[in-house]
Amino acid sequence: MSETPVQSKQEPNSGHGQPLVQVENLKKYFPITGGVFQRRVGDVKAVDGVSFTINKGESFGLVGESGCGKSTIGRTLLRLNDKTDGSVHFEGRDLHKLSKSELRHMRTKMQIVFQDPFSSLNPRIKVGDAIGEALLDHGLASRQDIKERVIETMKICGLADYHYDRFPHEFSGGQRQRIGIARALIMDPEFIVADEPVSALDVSIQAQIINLMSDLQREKQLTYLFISHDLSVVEHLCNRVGVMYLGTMMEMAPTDELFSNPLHPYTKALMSAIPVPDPTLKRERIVLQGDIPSPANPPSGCKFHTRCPIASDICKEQVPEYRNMGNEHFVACHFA
Amino acid sequence: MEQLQEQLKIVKPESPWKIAIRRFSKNKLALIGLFILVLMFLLCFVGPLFSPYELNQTNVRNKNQAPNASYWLGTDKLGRDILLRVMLAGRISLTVGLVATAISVAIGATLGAVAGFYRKYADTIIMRIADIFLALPTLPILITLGAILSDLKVDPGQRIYFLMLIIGLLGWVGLARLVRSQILTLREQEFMQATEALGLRDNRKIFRHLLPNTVPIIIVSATLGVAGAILTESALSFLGLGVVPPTPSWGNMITAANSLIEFRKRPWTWIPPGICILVTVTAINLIGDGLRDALDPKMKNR
Amino acid sequence: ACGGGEEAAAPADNGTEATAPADNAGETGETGTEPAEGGESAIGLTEAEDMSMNPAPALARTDSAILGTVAPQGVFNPLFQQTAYDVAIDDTIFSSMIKIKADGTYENDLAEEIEISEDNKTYTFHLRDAKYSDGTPVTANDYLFTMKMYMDSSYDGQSDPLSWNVVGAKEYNAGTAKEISGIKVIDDKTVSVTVSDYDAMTQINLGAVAPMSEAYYGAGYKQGDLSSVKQLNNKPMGSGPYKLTKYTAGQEVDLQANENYYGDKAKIPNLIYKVTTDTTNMAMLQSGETDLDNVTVNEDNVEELKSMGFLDVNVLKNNGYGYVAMNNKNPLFSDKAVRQALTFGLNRAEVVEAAYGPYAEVINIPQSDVSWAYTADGIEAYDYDPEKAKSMLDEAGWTVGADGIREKDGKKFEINFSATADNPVVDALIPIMTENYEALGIKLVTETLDFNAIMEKKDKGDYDMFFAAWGLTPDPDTTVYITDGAQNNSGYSNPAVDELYAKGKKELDLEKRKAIYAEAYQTINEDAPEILMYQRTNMLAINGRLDGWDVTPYKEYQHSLNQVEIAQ
Amino acid sequence: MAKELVAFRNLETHFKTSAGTVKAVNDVSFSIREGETLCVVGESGCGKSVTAMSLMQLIESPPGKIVGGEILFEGKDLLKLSKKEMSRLRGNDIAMIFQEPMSSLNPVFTIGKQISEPLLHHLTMSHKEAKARAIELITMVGIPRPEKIYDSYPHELSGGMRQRIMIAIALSCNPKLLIADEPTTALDVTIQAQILDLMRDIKGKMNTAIMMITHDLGVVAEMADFVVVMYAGKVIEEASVLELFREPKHPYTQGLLKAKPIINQRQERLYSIPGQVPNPVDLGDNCHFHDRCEFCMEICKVKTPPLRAHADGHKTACWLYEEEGQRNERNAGSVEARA
Amino acid sequence: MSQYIIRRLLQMIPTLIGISIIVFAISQMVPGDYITASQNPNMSAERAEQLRAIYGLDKPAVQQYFIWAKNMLTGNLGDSFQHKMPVTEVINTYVWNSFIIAFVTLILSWVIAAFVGVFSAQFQYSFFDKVVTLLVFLLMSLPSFFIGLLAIKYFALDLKLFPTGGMTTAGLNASGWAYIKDVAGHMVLPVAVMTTLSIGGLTRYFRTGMLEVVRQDYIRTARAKGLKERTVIFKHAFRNALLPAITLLGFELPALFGGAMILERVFTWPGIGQIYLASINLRDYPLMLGFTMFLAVLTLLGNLISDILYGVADPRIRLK
Ligand SMILES: Nc1ncnc2c1ncn2[C@@H]1O[C@H](COP(=O)(O)OP(=O)(O)OP(=O)(O)O)[C@@H](O)[C@H]1O
Ligand SMILES: Nc1ncnc2c1ncn2[C@@H]1O[C@H](COP(=O)(O)OP(=O)(O)OP(=O)(O)O)[C@@H](O)[C@H]1O
Ligand SMILES: [Mg+2]
Ligand SMILES: [Mg+2]
Repeated sequence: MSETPVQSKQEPNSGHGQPLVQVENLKKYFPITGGVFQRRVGDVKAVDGVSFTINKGESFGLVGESGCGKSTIGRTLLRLNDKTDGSVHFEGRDLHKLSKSELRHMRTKMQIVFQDPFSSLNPRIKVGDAIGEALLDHGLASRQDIKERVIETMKICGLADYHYDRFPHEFSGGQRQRIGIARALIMDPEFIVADEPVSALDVSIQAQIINLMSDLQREKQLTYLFISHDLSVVEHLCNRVGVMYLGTMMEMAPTDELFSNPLHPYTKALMSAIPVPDPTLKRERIVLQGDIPSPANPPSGCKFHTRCPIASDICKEQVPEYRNMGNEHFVACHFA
Repeated sequence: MEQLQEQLKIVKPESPWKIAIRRFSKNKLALIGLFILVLMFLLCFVGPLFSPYELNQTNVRNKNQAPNASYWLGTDKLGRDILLRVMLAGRISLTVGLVATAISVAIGATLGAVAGFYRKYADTIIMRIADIFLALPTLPILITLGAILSDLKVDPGQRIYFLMLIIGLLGWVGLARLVRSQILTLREQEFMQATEALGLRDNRKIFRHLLPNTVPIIIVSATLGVAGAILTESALSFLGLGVVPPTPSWGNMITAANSLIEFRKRPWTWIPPGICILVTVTAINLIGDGLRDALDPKMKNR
Repeated sequence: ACGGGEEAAAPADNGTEATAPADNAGETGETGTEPAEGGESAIGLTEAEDMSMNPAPALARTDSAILGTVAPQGVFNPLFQQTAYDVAIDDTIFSSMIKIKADGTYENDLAEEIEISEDNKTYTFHLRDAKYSDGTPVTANDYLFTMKMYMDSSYDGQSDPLSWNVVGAKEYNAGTAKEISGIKVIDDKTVSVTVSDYDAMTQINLGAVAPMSEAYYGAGYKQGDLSSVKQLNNKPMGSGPYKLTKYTAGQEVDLQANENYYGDKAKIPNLIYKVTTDTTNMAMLQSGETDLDNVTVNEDNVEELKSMGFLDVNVLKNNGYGYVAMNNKNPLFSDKAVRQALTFGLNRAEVVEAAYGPYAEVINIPQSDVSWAYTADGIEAYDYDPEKAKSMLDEAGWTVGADGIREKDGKKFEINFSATADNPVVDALIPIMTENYEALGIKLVTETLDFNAIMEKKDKGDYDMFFAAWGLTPDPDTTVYITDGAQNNSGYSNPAVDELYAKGKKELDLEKRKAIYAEAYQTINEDAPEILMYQRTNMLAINGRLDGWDVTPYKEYQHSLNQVEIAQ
Repeated sequence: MAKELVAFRNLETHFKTSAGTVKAVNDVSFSIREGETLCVVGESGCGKSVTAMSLMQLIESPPGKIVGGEILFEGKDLLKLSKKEMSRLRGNDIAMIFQEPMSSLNPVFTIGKQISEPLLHHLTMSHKEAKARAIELITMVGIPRPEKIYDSYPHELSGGMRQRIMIAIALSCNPKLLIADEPTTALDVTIQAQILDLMRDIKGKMNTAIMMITHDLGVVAEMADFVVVMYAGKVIEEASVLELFREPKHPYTQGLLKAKPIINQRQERLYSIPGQVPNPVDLGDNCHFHDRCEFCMEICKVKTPPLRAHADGHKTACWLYEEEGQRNERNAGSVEARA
Repeated sequence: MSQYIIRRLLQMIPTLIGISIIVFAISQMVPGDYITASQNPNMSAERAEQLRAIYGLDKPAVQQYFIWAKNMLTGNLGDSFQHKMPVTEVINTYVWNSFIIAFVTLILSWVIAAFVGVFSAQFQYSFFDKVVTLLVFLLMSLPSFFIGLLAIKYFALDLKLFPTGGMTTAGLNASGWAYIKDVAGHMVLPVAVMTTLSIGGLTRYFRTGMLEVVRQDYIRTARAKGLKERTVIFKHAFRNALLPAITLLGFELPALFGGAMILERVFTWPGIGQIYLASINLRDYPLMLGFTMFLAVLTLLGNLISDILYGVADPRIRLK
């Protein structure tokens, strides 16, 4: 607990519009069990005290190392997992305190596109049904309308109507991802957690989907939590970006600000690692040294210090403050 | 675009039922199974109308005749026509087998699914009830039930409904545990998180998403259940729960041949009901397999 | 011994001369004073015809015999024995004061002499010089000890010792007395028992007691606690022709000839009771795994056994009868004419034929036709006569209604009939009865139930008809037909019958008793309180290599085991 | 010039579905040389994975079936090998990283067990050696706390971690050919860079050939020596990576390159190719891209363009370059020739 | 996990109390009691009352229940009415005979069913599969005693390969190895029949499980690793296919000790099944109730074990 960064105190209050989602000091620990009797021997601190706000109509990008807790944030934020601590407010209401039926109702307003398209589809349900069933279940449309809307949404997402009666395993990886996107979009939600929605898609479809997402955002004031590895896509789509490392937020800033002026050494490393589609160009990369630490036993002080090229003694001991550097640019680094 | 339009016309989306039916009807074995079952029903429900004999007609002088021109399948030790009895027995046995199995499958699958899905209290309660069901001594309960039905003067003809219920109630525990265990695995999968994210009703989660994934095991359990129910019926009839002796059932007819001598000397008394059960069970299994394949997205064009 | 036909030819004293059972059988046909209806040869002994077919395993047993039995419960103690299978074994291990004779009467065994006082209330037993299998003598004191165990408050065996009316028994039972005042040990070999009231059964009750060694059984016995005695149940010690050497529950009981037996020493040194079941007992006889077994009687089984060639097949009348009880207290059956009509209207012969073929007979009085109390005089045979039945019903006011079912005072003639399902008769009875009564215009609603469930319905009086069977004791005394008798299942009540039974019980003279019971049977036959169905048979199949048996319906095979020898 | 390691010759893999036959791979030919990295790009659903799976002979059958062509590996036709011979190659000489990391790991075995399996089986290591090597492999793909991970179950790992486990398994036996089906899509850029480095490293050390399927043109640019572009079951263009990025010929390839968002070059709207991929059932005899192509000609609607070679082994299947292609082919004399 | 086990064990207490009450209530409702069931034609009404008093059957039901329950807590299940000895002793005498064949049957049937099921699934719709399927159904279509009889007829009577019944050869005073051999010989037929009967259902379960599993992606992965087909099937696929069957394993624990009523009779096997049946028919309450409770405890334990096994076999399930 003592390791919790002080960032939680400071509520970044950025941008325009009303806050739609407010995440405060969110924590999610997974128990590690061991021994014959599977006793709890520790916790994976997948998310360890993260706070941020997403305003209505904004798209918030979340980038970071694989395994740093992005998907877990996405899930916990939608209460698909139970949280360990902290709170999530959606439209001002604490999601984790809603009753089952209130939550169910709330779900029509917030959707998620899962990272793994295949396992998030029931192998025995035809994709057309899978896309349309939530409408049916919430009584949002008649059976006939649903079919039309499903086909319409499928087309928007780059699927064809003849895909309606197919089962998930009959699709290629990218096609499945599109099914997941269609399933979320058809609900006409206010907020979407998109967990790497385009990483499995070819660039053309990717462009199509991203265009679609930004069109929807413009037209319907949609709000996104956009989780991705692909910084170029994040740059294109998001208004603000948060950079995570080992369960905590390291840096958060409006997109342009972040990309033009990355402050955290980890962000800088990330930026430099982006492959550029030009085989003639060979760039200098910041190579991160050392092993990635375990989220079960994160390093003291700044969690990044074990791999940081500019780390010094203070980093090992003190948790850096999560500071606003102006321009809504927050960073947790002693040297920023 | 034009071409797309054209495609639209050609490829009209089929209703899922139609697909299942079409796939089912493509499955030759399943069709054969269905055909046999229909045939069995016809034989049992229509066949007796053409028989020159009557159910209660005993004729001790004609007892134990081997199959011959007037008794195609021979006679039993009271001189009754075995063909007629087999057909009449089928009415009881087919109904009992199917209805009782349907009951236990319905209860078992539902309770198993509910327990596995909700876990916690629902699981504890349902599984403890299941434990109690397993732990209770069946025989004394059945004896008591038989006595109660008798005391209530329930028409023996109607006890068959209780019988189906009882056999159904006796058989749900195994399936419930099987289904529960599968659901426990399934519910941890990501597509269930997806249903949660969509805010689907629990009903739909259980019956549309989880149960269909347990269909194969349900089908096995049902196929095994039918034969079991048919044979159990005869055991229960001893306790005032099943059919009463002049009314035959396949189980009763087989159990009547309970000695090595009967077995060797008069095969015509036990082979026909045995074959009937076998054929029924096989037919149901064929249908079950067909159904499973039809419902299994990965099994196509078989 | 009068009455009993076929068994008359096998008097006890004959047995010692190792008369081949074949002789008995031969006589059955010729001398049968009362050829059982039709006198078919189906009943009786059929000797092995071809001993060359005897299987090797049987031939290999030169000093032992294996007797098939249904699994005994291991209660090898005459006090507590319950199943017939335990009894059979106990009978070879223990000797009583008296033993049964072929005709169902008794003769002395351990008792050399039994003196009965003038008032019939004091019975003095003079014991022989007999020894237990451990070599200790059987004493009068052991008899007393055994009686104490019977009278003990914790005694939960099948006997009803307090009904023997031994003086002082109740006090001992209640714990108010330390001794039974009515039993006096006069000397080592003499003991007298005084009863407060006597009847025909007294001597048998007192005499059937097998003295048990106080030294052995009495070690831990305290008044009011028989548990130490029960612990010896599977380690019996008696004075019979055999002694138990090994008991493996559910599998076998090994016996060895008792060299201390007072009488004719057993000729077969080792006896093994092997557990069999009715599914395989014939197969085991056939393969030579057993030498003797009781096999269910039916045409198939008899034929099968006979065809084996090396078996003596003994079909014996069973001491018992099957009947359909009618609830005499139910208005439906309160009219004697209706009961008679129902008897006339049921084709009992066909039921019996279907169930047993020639191996059972329709009966009309509740007594075995081999009993001395049997009579055929003045007995209505109630041969199947549907027309007569119909007209009797008409007369009784039951007229055929529009739907073909008889009714009276607006009440339909509908009978609920319960039967257990484990009886071959029921299989035949239910369809035939349904058909027969339908023809009479009576609707029969049948159900098969657990035996106890039927008995409970009976106890509550909530029944119309049920099917059951009685076992018969050698003595005709019974409470089945007396008003409110303990075993009166049908609620039948006829003061005349009550009186006759009371008289018969008190009378000690056999001839006089015969007359009394004949009259009782005639009355019952007339009243038709129940539909008597059949007396069936039992079958004992014995490997032909074993000779010397003396078996009758009363004298079971174990009673002559010590005479049996292995033919060379 | 390096030896040819794998050659696809007119491969055809079809799926029978209720709607008809899907020609997922339709007459595909290309080859991979020893030590070369070949990237396959293309529309999602165009048959990239199926091509790779055909090589591994892991097409689910039914409904899939390789109906024609041959796949030569070191000169042997894999399609003619016995099951046993094939399984000796798999995981040993040819390894594959699958696209779906989530479902590709057996849920009931620990990670360690799954990694050490091929080590025990192909390299006949002792259990102890295998464990050490497995932990080494886990570390190598950049996963922290390898000892703990060794004893974890797949569901306890994040998507990226599972993907890396799959990579570790594939690399375990130092294969001659590594097929990587979108190996880094689930990984963040730093790890991706690390993995790409790792693959390059292995390639350098062991002369491993890599067949990499990816959507990320950045990765293609970094990794590939040679690129094959597929569309609707067919190869529509192949060229060396420099050539392809310098002068993409096929309109589809051009579209792809245009659609990629590039960092620090923010656009209002991303370019995307209009229209949709045709229904793979009953593809007609035409250019499958014709209805999305801005240069569509009459001939495109009625005839499938053949794959023609241009200069430097650059090949295209497009009627636009038909004449040029024919000319080149005559000049080069051999279809196989390339830089 | 240890917490889970403790919690489940604690849960067993109310469940067992519940079962004991229900079972006792049933024994009260079952028509007849030991006195009526023993069918003694000479029993007078007075004697019957006397006996009921000795057995405590005359007391009010609630009182009887508490006496019984109290004794049970001290490990005293009472004396069997018919066997005239302590229930525990009766059970101990017979239950091991049942256990030995049940145990051998269990092992055999699971191993065989696993193999047959796997092969059936591997070669779905092949000749082998069809034959197996038909055979399974044939066995299901006949009552068990029938199959027992059949086996006796062909293997014991006609071919004389095995004894017709019993557990030992009569009069054989063997011990040690000879005894074991004798018993083993007698076990062959009953075990074979029981095995044949129980593999039927299991085979179907295994087959279905395998059919489901072999199409999973991770099987493809296993193949891609170049593992032998045997390893792929028996290690990767089988372990997953086994999961549902583990649930069935829990049922086997009470079955191991429960005895087979019908087949023990057919084969004259001195097992507990017959004894239990008789205790029900004779209303020998102490034995009937005692053995029922014994089985109840085993049932609960069995289910607990199967839940634990399931959690162990499928790491995705967390036992809480
Ligand atoms: N089991 C199957 N049954 C029917 N069709 C299939 C099956 N597997 C693949 N397909 C079809 O084959 C075509 C090619 O699929 P493939 O997986 O090779 O695509 P891909 O190029 O790998 O796409 P992605 O980049 O999205 O993974 C697709 O149209 C797909 O729908
Ligand atoms: N069910 C679980 N049980 C135990 N640990 C888990 C579980 N789910 C996730 N974790 C752990 O939590 C951490 C964060 O996982 P998460 O899936 O959120 O990562 P991510 O940032 O989405 O990574 P990726 O980009 O690879 O998808 C990882 O270390 C993972 O091992
Ligand atoms: Mg993730
Ligand atoms: Mg793919």
